[in-house]
Amino acid sequence: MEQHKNFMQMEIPARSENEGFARVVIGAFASRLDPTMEELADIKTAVSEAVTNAIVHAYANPGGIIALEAWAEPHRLEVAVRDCGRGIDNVTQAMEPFYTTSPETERSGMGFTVMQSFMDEVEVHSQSGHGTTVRMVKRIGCEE
Amino acid sequence: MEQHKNFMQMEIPARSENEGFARVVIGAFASRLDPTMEELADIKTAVSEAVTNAIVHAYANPGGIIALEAWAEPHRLEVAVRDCGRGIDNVTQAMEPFYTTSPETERSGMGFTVMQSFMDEVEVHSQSGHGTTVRMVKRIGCEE
Amino acid sequence: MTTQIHYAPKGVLRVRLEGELDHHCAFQVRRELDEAIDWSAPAVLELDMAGVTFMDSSGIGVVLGRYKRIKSQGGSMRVVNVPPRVDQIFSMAGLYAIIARG
Amino acid sequence: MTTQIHYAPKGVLRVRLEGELDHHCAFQVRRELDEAIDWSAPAVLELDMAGVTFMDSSGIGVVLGRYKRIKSQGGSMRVVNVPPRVDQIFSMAGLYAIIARG
Ligand SMILES: Nc1ncnc2c1ncn2[C@@H]1O[C@H](COP(=O)(O)OP(=O)(O)O)[C@@H](O)[C@H]1O
Ligand SMILES: Nc1ncnc2c1ncn2[C@@H]1O[C@H](COP(=O)(O)OP(=O)(O)O)[C@@H](O)[C@H]1O
Repeated sequence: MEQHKNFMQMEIPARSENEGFARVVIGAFASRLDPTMEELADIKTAVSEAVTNAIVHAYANPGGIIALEAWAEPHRLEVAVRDCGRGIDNVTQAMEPFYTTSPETERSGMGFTVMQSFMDEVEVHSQSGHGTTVRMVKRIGCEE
Repeated sequence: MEQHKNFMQMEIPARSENEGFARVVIGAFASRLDPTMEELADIKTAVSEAVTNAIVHAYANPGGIIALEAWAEPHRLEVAVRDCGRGIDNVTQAMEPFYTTSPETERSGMGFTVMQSFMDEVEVHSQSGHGTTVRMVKRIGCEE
Repeated sequence: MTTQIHYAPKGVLRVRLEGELDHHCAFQVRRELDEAIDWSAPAVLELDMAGVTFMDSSGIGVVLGRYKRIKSQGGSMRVVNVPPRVDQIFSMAGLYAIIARG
Repeated sequence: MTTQIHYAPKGVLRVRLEGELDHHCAFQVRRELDEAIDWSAPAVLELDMAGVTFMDSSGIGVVLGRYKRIKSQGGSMRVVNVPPRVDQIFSMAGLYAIIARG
């Protein structure tokens, strides 16, 4: 475990009622880096997308778990959202704007696009049948 | 893991800057039970005491971890605060009002007393050298 | 998230959304809007977004879905009072190519 | 937590505390109060708690510690505008047996 950075790691059930909870948690954690309102909203939105994806796409059955991890160091927040669900066969395709496997439930296919436009780095690791990790970095209080 | 109740489990470093964070997290988690302002403040205060104890008393060296776990079911919140620190030799004595081993840092010895008066159940399990678990229950929205 | 529904004259269905529009509440918002659309068969559906304090891409699906429904009935749709962050996400999705911004 | 310090006439040191008084900020509050006490050697230390939005038992230690310090200098202490929840914790600790409530 990291000793120099401050961090948190949390596990919650993959249930839609936890989307708002995950936003509050990451918002409270990020606030120690003194982000602007805009930066805070960027982080909450990106985390909401990744957590929602784990809830919507990862698990066929109820009872699945989502891990939310975050590390804070000066001017930099790193977040990881992990699930142990079905995984993504083709990550490149999944990350294309408007690509979705759930049009029938009105998913727009814009989740990854939103994450990418609000965060400085987005990395997706996924293994079919074993789960998905979305790792994101946001630089805070840095001039562009 | 529990599937019927909603739960969360979180790990954070035993650092005082996380006291406020732990309060926000438990407050956001508890809010789904629709507590009164008073009940919410009771929960936050009790959790603040238990988390502060783990920060102040449990670890001789930096790098220790605190686990905060919570389970929600209708009208009932259960919280556990766990550390893997030095443990408490005599729990009965530790829970007495005004008993403290840290008077020099202005601890009042009232932490457990506050937890007991704000929560419906408080249980302390501790093993010398292995750590401490404080398990608390708050009934929510029930007439006294 | 709450929805305030006003049936205005001349077939305008005005709906004011308030709160956080995420996947969790999308189902409910969708149901309430679809009921109102089916019941009143409006010429125009106007979504007032002024009170939306948070929205992620789930909101795109909600808006596009209602657009399709009302278009299939021969109506049209517009969004008004769109807060900057919501606007950013709508723009990203190219929504204004098909839905008017009031 | 912020502390606003006013040196009033007749040796009254008035301090207004604002925010959350927990173990994390107790160190800083203690240091600021002790500096003001040592510098002004007041006859009375008055803590205005109106702005305290959260307090746990760490606050008891802060108040008792300042009481001891000012008493050793021959001064006295009172707390004013104590919010109900803070009051509950002070009462639990029997604080009002030794510190006046204004
Ligand atoms: N955690 C996940 N587990 C499994 N599949 C996922 C996960 N996240 C995303 N996907 C896949 O990637 C696709 C694109 O995701 P995204 O861009 O967020 O759009 P949307 O969620 O609207 O479908 C999803 O439709 C799904 O097939
Ligand atoms: N997590 C813990 N690990 C080790 N010792 C603890 C822990 N929590 C409490 N204690 C012991 O119990 C005593 C009483 O705790 P408490 O009533 O909260 O008062 P205080 O924290 O003000 O000392 C502490 O002084 C300490 O010796």
